[in-house]
Amino acid sequence: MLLEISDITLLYGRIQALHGISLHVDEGEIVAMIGANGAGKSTTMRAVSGLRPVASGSIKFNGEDITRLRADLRVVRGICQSPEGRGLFPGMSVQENLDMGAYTRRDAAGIRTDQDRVFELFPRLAERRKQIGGTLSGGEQQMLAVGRALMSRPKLLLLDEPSMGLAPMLIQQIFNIITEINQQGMTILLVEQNAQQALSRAHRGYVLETGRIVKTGTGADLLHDPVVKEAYLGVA
Amino acid sequence: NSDSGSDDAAGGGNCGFEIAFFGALTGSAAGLGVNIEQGAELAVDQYNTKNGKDCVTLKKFDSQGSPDVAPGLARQLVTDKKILGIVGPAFSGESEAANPIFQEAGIPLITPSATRTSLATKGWKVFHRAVANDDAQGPAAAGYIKNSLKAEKVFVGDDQSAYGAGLADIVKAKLGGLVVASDKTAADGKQTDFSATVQKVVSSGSTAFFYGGYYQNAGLLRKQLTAAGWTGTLVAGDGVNDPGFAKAAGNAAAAGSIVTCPCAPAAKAGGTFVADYKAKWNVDPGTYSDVAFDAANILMQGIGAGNTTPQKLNDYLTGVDYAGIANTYKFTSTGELDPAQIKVWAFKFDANGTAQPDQEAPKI
Amino acid sequence: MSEPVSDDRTWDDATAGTPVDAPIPTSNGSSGPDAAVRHPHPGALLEVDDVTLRFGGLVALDKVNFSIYPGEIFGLIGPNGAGKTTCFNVMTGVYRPTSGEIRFEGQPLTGKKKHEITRLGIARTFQNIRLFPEMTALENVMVGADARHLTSVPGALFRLPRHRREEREGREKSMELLRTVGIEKRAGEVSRSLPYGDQRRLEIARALATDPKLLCLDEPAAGFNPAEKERLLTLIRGIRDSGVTILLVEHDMRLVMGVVDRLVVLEFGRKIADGQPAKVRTDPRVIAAYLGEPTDAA
Amino acid sequence: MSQHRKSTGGSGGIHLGLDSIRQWFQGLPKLARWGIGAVGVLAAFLLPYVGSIPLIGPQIETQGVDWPSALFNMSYFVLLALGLNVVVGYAGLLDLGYVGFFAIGAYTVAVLCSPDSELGTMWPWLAAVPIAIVMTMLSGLILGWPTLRLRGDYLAIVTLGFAEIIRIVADSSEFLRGDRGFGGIPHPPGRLPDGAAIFGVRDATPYFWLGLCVILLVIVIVRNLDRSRVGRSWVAVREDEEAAEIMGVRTIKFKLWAFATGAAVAGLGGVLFAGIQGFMNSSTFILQFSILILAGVVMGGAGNIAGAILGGAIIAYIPDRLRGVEIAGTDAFEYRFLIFGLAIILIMIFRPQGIIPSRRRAMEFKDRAGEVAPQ
Amino acid sequence: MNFSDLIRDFGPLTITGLAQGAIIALFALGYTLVYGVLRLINFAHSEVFMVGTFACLVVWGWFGLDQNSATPATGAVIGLLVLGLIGAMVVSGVMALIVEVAAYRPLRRRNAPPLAFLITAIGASVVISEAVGIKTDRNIRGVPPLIQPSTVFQIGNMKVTNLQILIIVLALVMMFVLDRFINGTRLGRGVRAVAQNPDSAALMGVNKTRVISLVFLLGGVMAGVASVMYVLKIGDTRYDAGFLLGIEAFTAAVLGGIGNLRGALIGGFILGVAENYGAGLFGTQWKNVVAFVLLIAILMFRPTGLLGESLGRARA
Ligand SMILES: Nc1ncnc2c1ncn2[C@@H]1O[C@H](COP(=O)(O)OP(=O)(O)OP(=O)(O)O)[C@@H](O)[C@H]1O
Ligand SMILES: Nc1ncnc2c1ncn2[C@@H]1O[C@H](COP(=O)(O)OP(=O)(O)OP(=O)(O)O)[C@@H](O)[C@H]1O
Ligand SMILES: CC(C)C[C@H](N)C(=O)O
Ligand SMILES: [Mg+2]
Ligand SMILES: [Mg+2]
Repeated sequence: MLLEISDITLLYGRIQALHGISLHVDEGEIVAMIGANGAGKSTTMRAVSGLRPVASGSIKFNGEDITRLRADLRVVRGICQSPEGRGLFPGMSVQENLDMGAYTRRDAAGIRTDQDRVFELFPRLAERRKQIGGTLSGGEQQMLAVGRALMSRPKLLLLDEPSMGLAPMLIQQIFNIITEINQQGMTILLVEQNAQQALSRAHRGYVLETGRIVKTGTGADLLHDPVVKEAYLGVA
Repeated sequence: NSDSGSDDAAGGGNCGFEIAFFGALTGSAAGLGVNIEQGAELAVDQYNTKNGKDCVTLKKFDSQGSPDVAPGLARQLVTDKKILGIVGPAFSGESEAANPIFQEAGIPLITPSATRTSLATKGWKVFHRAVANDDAQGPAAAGYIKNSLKAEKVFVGDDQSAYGAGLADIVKAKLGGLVVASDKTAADGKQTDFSATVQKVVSSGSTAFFYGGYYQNAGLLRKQLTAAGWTGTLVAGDGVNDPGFAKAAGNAAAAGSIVTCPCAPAAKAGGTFVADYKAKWNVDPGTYSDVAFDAANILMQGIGAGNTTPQKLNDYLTGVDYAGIANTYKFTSTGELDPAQIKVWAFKFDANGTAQPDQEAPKI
Repeated sequence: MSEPVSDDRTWDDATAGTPVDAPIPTSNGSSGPDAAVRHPHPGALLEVDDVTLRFGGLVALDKVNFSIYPGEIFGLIGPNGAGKTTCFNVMTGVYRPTSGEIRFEGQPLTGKKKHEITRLGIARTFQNIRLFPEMTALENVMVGADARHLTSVPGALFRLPRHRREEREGREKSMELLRTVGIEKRAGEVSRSLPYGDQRRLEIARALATDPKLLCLDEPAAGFNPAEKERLLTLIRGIRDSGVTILLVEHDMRLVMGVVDRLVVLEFGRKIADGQPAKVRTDPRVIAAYLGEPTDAA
Repeated sequence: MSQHRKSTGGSGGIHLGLDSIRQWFQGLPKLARWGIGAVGVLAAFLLPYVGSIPLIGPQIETQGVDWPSALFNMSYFVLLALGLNVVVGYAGLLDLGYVGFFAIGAYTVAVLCSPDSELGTMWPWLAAVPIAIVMTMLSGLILGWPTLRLRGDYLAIVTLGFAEIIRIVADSSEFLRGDRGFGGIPHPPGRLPDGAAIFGVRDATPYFWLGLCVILLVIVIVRNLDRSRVGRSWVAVREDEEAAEIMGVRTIKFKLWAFATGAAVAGLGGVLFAGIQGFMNSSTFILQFSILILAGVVMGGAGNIAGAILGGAIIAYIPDRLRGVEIAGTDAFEYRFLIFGLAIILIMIFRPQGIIPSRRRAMEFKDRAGEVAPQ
Repeated sequence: MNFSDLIRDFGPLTITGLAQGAIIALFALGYTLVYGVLRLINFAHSEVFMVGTFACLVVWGWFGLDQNSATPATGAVIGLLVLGLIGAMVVSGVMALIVEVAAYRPLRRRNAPPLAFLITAIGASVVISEAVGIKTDRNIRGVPPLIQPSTVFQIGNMKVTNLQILIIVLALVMMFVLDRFINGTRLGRGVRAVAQNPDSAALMGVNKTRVISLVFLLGGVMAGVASVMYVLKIGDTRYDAGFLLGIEAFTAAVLGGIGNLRGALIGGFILGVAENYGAGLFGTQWKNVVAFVLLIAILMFRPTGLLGESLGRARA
């Protein structure tokens, strides 16, 4: 097991956002989390990446207990998140934002290749290398956020709604990329509103509701689950 | 109501009363206030050795030299019914703010240092000044520059304080055409870089620089002037007559600077004052330490003579004729020092950073 | 710090794409009879007339033309970076067009302040949510409602009856709007702590509170799951039925095609197609530039 | 490792105490709240006599400074804190030069009323009051106008500069008499039945009461503004100026109102100050004064009236209370700033939102990372 | 107004202004660095500078030097200067770190609002300056005459002294090194990342705590250098020496565009020179008025300073 979350709870002030979430991600998997607005998906991601401290429970990564580890050290261990709201460095150029993705890496050659690949995936970014991140269009920013996360070559990639704000053609493309990098060996924990796409590409999935996991199964199972269909796939 | 020497002041059995010191003990010009307080405190100590422990207590009111702190402090002072008289307020600004309150409460005060001329014109019955005012000091400084230094080009600067600017204006008026240029600095503690003023002094070609202000700015100015290669003489008033000047300027730069003071040299003070002061405080007496010593003694002598209400003490002061260590004190009807008693001296800083008496200014 | 640095928010070329509050003298707020002459689309609520906007060398909008008529739901789509949000920014006074003009009810918007434009009747939401994070949901909406209030500082100071009435009405109206978008339960929470989806709903409520004639929605469905999108669709229709014209930017084709009456497609700042959904979705240029394979992308 | 600590603003013992009192208070029926308020006001008016309460009274009273004078000091600091709170707490405009307005109020009175003034008008104090308020409001607008485009800390330095300019002008101009100052400024009018002036020289109590009345008036004004669209607009501008404008808020107008309101209150403070002091000169209006008041506002809890009152009172009270107290043989007064500085740090560490936090967590000058083109 | 004086003294006022400006610029860096990352006006930075001025005095005191000593031999002077610099840099740097750890870090842990930081900054500033004030009896302390100013070259009536050259060159060198560090290194990029989005920076593996400490340290070290140059130029120091110059330094930082290192340099020089011209033209008492009027005028046309912000905010 690459990532193992056991029974975590999390508070925002007095509000409890997670009520005992347990889930795990195996090496080489794509695991999807779906759920309505406010279910706690992003919160779970923040707990894993270390942006918010958990109140109880534990998080293990690669066998190591990282529950109390600082966020930046988790990056060194190989966890990288593309956060909700993109979290770009608005005053840095596209190029510099990508460089930040590779902050913990020292292999200049590897960084170059990865960067070329990102530019290949998102030619728009290549055109706008010098443009300041904050002035990009919404979709362009999304591309940059995903590209930046890829630059750190993590063991575990956390993607929080990577398709948000992207044009239809790119949505297709971004899911293809997810599958592709997964096949090259990257483990992925994915939060998506586009449940259809997410579940069909995920090995397994979890359904969250008000801070709890209410259902789990393989991607295909969930895709055909009538409750899931009704609530999240919008099949009328 | 007159008395003679200081040392054998008539000791009475009137103990249990208090006199107050009112002035800056902290703040940027604290050095001047501390000199005064220490002089007064020495007097009280000596009085008490003679008349019994704790006979008269000295209450200290630290105004920080600031007119906005002064009223609250003054009101506190007047609530203390045991206080019969005040040494202070030390500076002119705080005097303006606090004296109306003392006036209303009827508590007599002797200021050993507040030299602003207008203080005597406000109709305060309780006001007494144990030194000459700026009208005496300014001409003396100008006279020194003209006659002793024989300077032909003079630069005049001041720190815009009521005291400094007022003094500088008098000097300017007296020097007339000799003044080739002038400048104003910020107040003490508000400026450290004087390069622009220094440049003006250097460019003006003057050989004397009169500065109206206090010792810290004057010290910094002198140091920076020397560093810029200016070799003229700095002349200043009583606000610079303090070892702090040489501390700021460095002895080498300070040497040769002239300060005037409406006071006699403390070293010329009678009796054992200088030695006693040094013994108690471990420093030489500073500007007005001797006057404050006398002022405290005048008040205590009055108390000793049975003037145990502020009202009586005030009446006593009206007619007092007291020969102190620094001067002989008689007050005019406005509370000014009797003109016959006015002395203004010029002092010169030596290579050890001490102000040595240079000459007494001729009476005007 | 290696590149040249210029003003807040704009590229070096100070003459172009300047935010309106930059110190460039307003040219001529041309209106009057002239405006009436240049009104080739009688009855249109909003006319975008040959609008061009440059950011330095980049042409973000290139002679864009379209008109929106009262009562319709009008779509604006196009690939990422096509200029849709920029178009909103020009309409709401954030940028001044390099050339061209936008007219609202026949009145040119050039030189109008942002809040004046709002008072004329254009409201918008933001793609990258811009709520007042420390205000409660209700207060956020009330700020919008205040745009229609007549009393001001003196009224508040002396608590005049009219002021109190307006306050009360504003509060009621705002609660009502929260109910309409479905987040009345969170009225008292600070907006920062709402989940993403609810923040989007709140954005809509706040915009509606300004009593707009034209409501511009910038990707309102981003971050919604299909079921939620369905509800949003109903909401949008409901708003239209209440008499508000809607300009919708959205990448979810099922939503767009299901709700809009007409739409315009932008690519690289240029209009490449317009018309009814059925016609646009089969336009080969649109498919090539935007939709990809002619299937339902959702 | 900040993330792993409790990062919710903390809720230690004291906090819970204060917060629950507050909750309890807000839960009371309106009538009861009014009642408690009235009792509180009455108690405030009786403060000059607090010394006669056995045991605790003398502890509260200041020792080195006349107690009614200390109370009066507190009252004008509270007034200033209330005014600055409008500018900083509500509108989020960081003003480091607030003393400038205080100075303008005080100088207007001095110039119009003092016999030292070149004008020679020698008006009575009361006649100068409205002029002083108008002057300060105008100066608020004059400062506000060029600085409207500035944000956060740029505004801070400009306001600081503004106050310094005022101080230096006062210092250096003949007309404002610099350090020589204005003496003989008349006191507020009024005579007791026995013919003695109500506002005399020796007793500061009537001034304190006057200060309290002004404070009550200002509270009503500020509260009315805050709980209306004006207050909402201020907060909206504070949180996201551009979004606020796009939502129809006339940002310029409301920022100017914030400045003008704050300035007028400070002007009132200056008017009172001049009225009690009788003498004033340029040395009062130093930068540290502005900073002190800002510290009071934030310590008390920016963006809320009770906080501003408490903060303003504290900053005036602590140094006065330390006067005349001996610590290990030295007068604690010498250490007053040291103690004060430590107190500031500790209070802020334990109550980062201020002693009485604002209902809305103040986010002024927050990271404006999103400040590019709205998307 | 006195145009003839200004014209006569134009050269000398320029060079003394540049020297003063160099000191202000180095001092301003600390404000800019911290502001750039934390959006915090680090009021206590003036005290970081002030302890530096005392630190070098203490170091020189170890060698038996005080202000009344004779000027040592040239070789010794260089050694003493270096030691004094090191002493001041270490002490100022450490003081800056202490301020960050004791006053700001606890607030960060509690997610305090920005104003709270401003106020603890003020508190820290008061505590440090008062502690030093009490320790030194609030007396002014003179500096050993390490460098006797002597004219190196002269253009017209503008005499350029060895001390002025030293100050200006040293400032430029320090600026250059710092600029290369912040803009050219990985850690420097980390600093900018934390400045723009602390959460995201953590997600990229940037150790925020270390970056913040580093920023305070760097600012402190620069202030240390500035403090040595200051005492050499002014000849004295005092417990409140930082406060006055601090305001000028902060003004310079804003003038150039706060958060922008080069802005601090330009702001410092402009301010130093403009103040001197103003003093020449209107009288020394007006020099700060000139500075502030200039600042306001510039901000009206460039609301984010001459060079705009850079470390932190978007530039586009
Ligand atoms: N900063 C915060 N402060 C307080 N409460 C928060 C905060 N962020 C999230 N919450 C609350 O935590 C709960 C979970 O929110 P979260 O953002 O994890 O939902 P989500 O599943 O990601 O929703 P969405 O699909 O809208 O992104 C919600 O009830 C939300 O209101
Ligand atoms: N201030 C600016 N400076 C420079 N370029 C800008 C600026 N604002 C926008 N752009 C560029 O203009 C183009 C249009 O941007 P816009 O935000 O309008 O796109 P959009 O159609 O809304 O795209 P999306 O669907 O991704 O949100 C983009 O390529 C963007 O990078
Ligand atoms: C102590 C003195 C220098 C005071 C000064 N003579 C004054 O009037 O303020
Ligand atoms: Mg989410
Ligand atoms: Mg967009």
